[in-house]
Amino acid sequence: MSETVSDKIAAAPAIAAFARRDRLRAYEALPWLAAIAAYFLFPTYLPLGAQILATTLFALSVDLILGYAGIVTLGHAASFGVGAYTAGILAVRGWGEPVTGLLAAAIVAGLVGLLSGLLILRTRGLTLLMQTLVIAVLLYEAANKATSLTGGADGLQGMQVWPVFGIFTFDLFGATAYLYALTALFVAWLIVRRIVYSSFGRSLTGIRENMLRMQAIGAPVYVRMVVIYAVSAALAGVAGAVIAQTTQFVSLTSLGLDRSGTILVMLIIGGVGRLYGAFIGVPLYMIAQDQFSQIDPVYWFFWIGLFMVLLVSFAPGGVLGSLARLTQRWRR
Amino acid sequence: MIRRLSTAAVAWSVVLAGVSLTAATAQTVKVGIVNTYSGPEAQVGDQLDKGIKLYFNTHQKDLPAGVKVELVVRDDTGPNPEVAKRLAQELIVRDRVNVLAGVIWSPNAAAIAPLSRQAKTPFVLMNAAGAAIPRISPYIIRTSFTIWQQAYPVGKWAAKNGIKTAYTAVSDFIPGHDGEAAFSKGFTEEGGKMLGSVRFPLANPDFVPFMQRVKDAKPDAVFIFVPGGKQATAVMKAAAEVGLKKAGIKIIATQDIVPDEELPNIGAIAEGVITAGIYSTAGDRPANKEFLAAWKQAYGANSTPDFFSVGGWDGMAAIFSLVKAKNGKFTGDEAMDYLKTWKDPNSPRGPISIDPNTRDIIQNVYIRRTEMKDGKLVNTEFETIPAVKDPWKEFNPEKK
Amino acid sequence: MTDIPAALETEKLSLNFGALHVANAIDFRLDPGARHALIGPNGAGKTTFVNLVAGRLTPTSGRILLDGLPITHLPQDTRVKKGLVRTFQINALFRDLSLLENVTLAISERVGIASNMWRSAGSHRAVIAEAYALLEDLGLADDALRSVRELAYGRQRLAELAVALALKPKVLLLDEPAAGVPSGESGVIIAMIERLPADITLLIIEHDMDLVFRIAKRITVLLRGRILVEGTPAEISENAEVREVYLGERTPT
Amino acid sequence: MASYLSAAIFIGFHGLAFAMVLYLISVGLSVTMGLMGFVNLAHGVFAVAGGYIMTGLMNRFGVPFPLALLVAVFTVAALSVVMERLLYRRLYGRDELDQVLMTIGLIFMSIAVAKYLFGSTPEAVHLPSWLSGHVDIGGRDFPTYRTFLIVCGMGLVIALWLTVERTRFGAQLRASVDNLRMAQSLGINTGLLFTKAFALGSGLAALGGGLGAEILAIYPGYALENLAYFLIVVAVGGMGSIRGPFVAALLIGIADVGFKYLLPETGSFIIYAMTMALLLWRPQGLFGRA
Repeated sequence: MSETVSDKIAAAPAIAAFARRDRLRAYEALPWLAAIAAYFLFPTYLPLGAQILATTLFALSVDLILGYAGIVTLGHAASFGVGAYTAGILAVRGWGEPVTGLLAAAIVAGLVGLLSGLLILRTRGLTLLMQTLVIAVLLYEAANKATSLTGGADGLQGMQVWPVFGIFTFDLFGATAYLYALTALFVAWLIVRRIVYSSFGRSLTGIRENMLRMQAIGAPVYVRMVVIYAVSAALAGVAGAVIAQTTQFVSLTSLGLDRSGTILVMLIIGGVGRLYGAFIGVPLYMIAQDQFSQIDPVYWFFWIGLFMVLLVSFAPGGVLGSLARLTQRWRR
Repeated sequence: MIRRLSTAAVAWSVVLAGVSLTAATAQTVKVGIVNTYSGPEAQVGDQLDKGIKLYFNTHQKDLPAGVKVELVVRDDTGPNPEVAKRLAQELIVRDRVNVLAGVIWSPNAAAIAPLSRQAKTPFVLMNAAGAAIPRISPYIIRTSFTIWQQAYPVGKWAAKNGIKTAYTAVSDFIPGHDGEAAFSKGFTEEGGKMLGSVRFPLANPDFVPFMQRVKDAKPDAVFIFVPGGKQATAVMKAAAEVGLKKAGIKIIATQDIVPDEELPNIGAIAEGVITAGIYSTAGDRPANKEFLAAWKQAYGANSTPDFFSVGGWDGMAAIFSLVKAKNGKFTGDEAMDYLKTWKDPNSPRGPISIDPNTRDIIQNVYIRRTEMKDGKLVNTEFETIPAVKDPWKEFNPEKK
Repeated sequence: MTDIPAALETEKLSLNFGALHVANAIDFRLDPGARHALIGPNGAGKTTFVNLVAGRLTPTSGRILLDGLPITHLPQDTRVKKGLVRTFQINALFRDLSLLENVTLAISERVGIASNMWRSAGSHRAVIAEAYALLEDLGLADDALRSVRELAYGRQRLAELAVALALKPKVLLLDEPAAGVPSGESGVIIAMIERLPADITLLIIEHDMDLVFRIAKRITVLLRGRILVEGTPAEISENAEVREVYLGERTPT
Repeated sequence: MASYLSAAIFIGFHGLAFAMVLYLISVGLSVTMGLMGFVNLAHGVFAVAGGYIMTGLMNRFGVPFPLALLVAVFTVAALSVVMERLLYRRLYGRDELDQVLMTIGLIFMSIAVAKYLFGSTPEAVHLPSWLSGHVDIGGRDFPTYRTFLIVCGMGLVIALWLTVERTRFGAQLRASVDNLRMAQSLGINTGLLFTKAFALGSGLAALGGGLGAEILAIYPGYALENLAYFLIVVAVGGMGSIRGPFVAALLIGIADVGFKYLLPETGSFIIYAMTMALLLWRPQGLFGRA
């Protein structure tokens, strides 16, 4: 068999169908239309909106390793927090230019991700879960102790973030923050989508499905996982930096176990490994939290907890998983 | 493209929301409360909330006819500045509140402060005690206290009352650092000698190792600062475990370590502790008796207010006083002109006033001893230092 | 004969777990283009041997040579790149992915595009077409877009073979290629193996004696981690020792 | 020299006390993770429930301490059986992610329920007089309660190990942790075994929560805030192991007290760094199987 293939085979419909999997579909415009519509419909909800968008970016970064490479992490706040502190410390120390701040956050968080990935990705399953957790706790303690750099338990105060491109000041209404976060999310989505549909992305799916076989077909599984872990860490770092810059504050909670846990919850609610789970789960969770805690600030935890238990028991796969099941049933 | 979109949208939302930013046009005055209702530290938020609601419910009838005060309550879930800042932002932009208030945590307050400046919204700090916070925005007044206000005088008191050597043990965050610095300064100024200090993490389950260090150093007294709530109880238990009292080491602290409502939980170790505080339920003042009676009626005989509650109560008193004086209509600047000189000679904690220069509170600081009275532990005030200004601001004048 | 380097050779290959010798000083040689079978009772260490050679397990001592070059300490993926490919006794496919995808993944690794993060997988037309051609060759083209989990077991065994062939192996280790397939269907698989190009060196681990005797030119018998005997099918079937410990034991259970 | 000795005794004593609490709570988690392969992040809920039931009985109904503790343990064990049958069982063998999601959900619910029933203040533990104060052992003062805690803890550990080594239940448990499929083929009713092991683990957690209420205060956020501690004990000890978590709890308890006492400025950093190093050296934990 040679690389040149007969025309008959090249024209097989199966090949065409297979090759066109990555084409843009109409529904993929929905999240962006919704985000732009929300900007005009709810001008007084933009601060929340900006945080939702940045958190969606964070969830997207988790989906990349969890949904595609099958790495279960309870410590992705480590990357988020490193990014947040990078952007924050730059802005405190006199460099408040936001876009370069994002890049710096991506680089630093990516490097930390790369190093920790090199250390921990030899193992799988529960042990890996524990190691991700411990790395996050370790960074949390380090930030807690490095008071002169991070402000410790008081948080990093005195960030001076300059206007975006020297023009758009971060305003009280959160309009700039919203559009800034939306742009960051959009760029990240382009990158993630690209990666997911690339040969590399397909090989990640292979790793998730069957790591053993992936090794047997000659894939350097460890290297692939380290690479995607670093990329995901860089994106999470950008998410952290966006939140840091738009709220002009970084606190220890950005590295906390809470954040690692809730981002998982949001993503799983939306649906894992489907690229759009983050876009559904995060807004759902955060809007519900916002509304519930206005009605009943104290017992929000009860209802979200109950929802999670019911979801697992009756609708595994999250919203998108359930939708997929419904449409399948419909077609039959 | 994006630029035009953004500018247009900002302009448009200003039109929508802007008017109410500068003036309270309606007769309803909206007060946005940022407080902690969930998370591990919710109990202190609960105490503050009860103080706020108690004043609100008992004084609504005193408002001028046609004027209403509405509370808009938000949960910041703990020391969580991003959330607190967003909530404050939403309160200003979405709910168009006329006054911001509440806030347990200094980091949260520091995150909100720039917004109050930007939006010219008065911000009544009801608890957060970080000394420098009022300087971030000219629209802040504080009705609680600062750590310096208590730790510095109690340091002086200790040195004057036979304590020669001391040690400090504080939580590793700004208020803790404030306490350490203030106590040491007061204590050494009066000739006392510091033997050392230890700082422990803000969230810490067991304090025994730290208390043992204190015990090893054998000082006459130890100054302790931890945020009120479960940390206070834990640190006192640890002091009992290692036997500080038996070793003859006196415990000196700010009020945070012996909140009135926690005293039964802390138990016998609390007896003999000397604290500087701004409020004790044992305070023998008519206004306090009235306050206590109202409290017990509203929340039951087993519920006890503490200094968190009083901060909320007095903060609401300031806001109500403003609303009455302006008949429910005021701009941010008008409000600040009024609040800056606000005073109440009859607060449950004694006479209080706002220092027009620093917008911080001036109040009596009481030296109290925790003791058994009628089978219950109480904080008995036995010495009063009248009209204390925040010493930190005296030592660190604002550079203009 | 021995001056031609062996396609695959092991020297004193051993693996111990404490006192347990799962591979005991195995000296094994596979000539280029060989059709060689490895047989032995359950627990003889056949799959362990495959795992050692393929690089899933690291030997306690001994050497492995591919084309005369040592590969003992190379990671698994490098061995695959050098043409040493294996299949699995229990299907190890990407069950939720389509058949075409399964094969495409393997080809992508072989031609080295799998580390490309930017170019769309679908734009590598030649790779997809090659995968499809392979499936067509194996009579699997109709199921190309079905997920593996939907296929009948026999078809899955063929797919297992397809994924291995996609890697263009020089040395192919087949771990019980017909395991679990109803005897009526195993013919297709045997036919497939017989049709493999002669330049592929083949080592088959098998229980099914029909298959072994039809395909293998040489047979090695493994017992308790060591080689009992090696020879032509005729020699093996007449070997008294083998009949006793192996063939005798293989009464239907 | 004398001061070094005092320091060593201090660290050993308080480290041991902390270790007992950690072990009692975590050993059940180790079994759930090793035997059932279930990531039960909500394990701390059983501990805090035990603490609440105990303090509630003592403070509201004046039930004496030992009785309150016993009632707490058996109530929690019984409750855990109900939860195992209703909720956990559905998820055996399912994706780790589903288990994580459900158990985080349970933690969230426990926080709200605890706050609703008991308020957000930590529960006070009013110890009987025979347990407060100090005892003199060899010319040194030790807090009575922690001494009691250590003695009790040791007794329980021995009882637990005897149960696992000597009883039929223990043998089945060990066989199943070792090789579940083999155990099933040997005719062990693993469903029933899971339930029993789960109840035992939860009961022990409740015991740890109740006994340890003086060290790890009982309040709504308990199950979440202390989760990292419990998980680390299991990870360091080795999942599925009964003894591993004991060694791990000892290491962590003593190191925690020691570093806080000797090097307070480093906080918990060194503990976590040690944990990380250990997990890199032995990913399966000290006593876990490779």
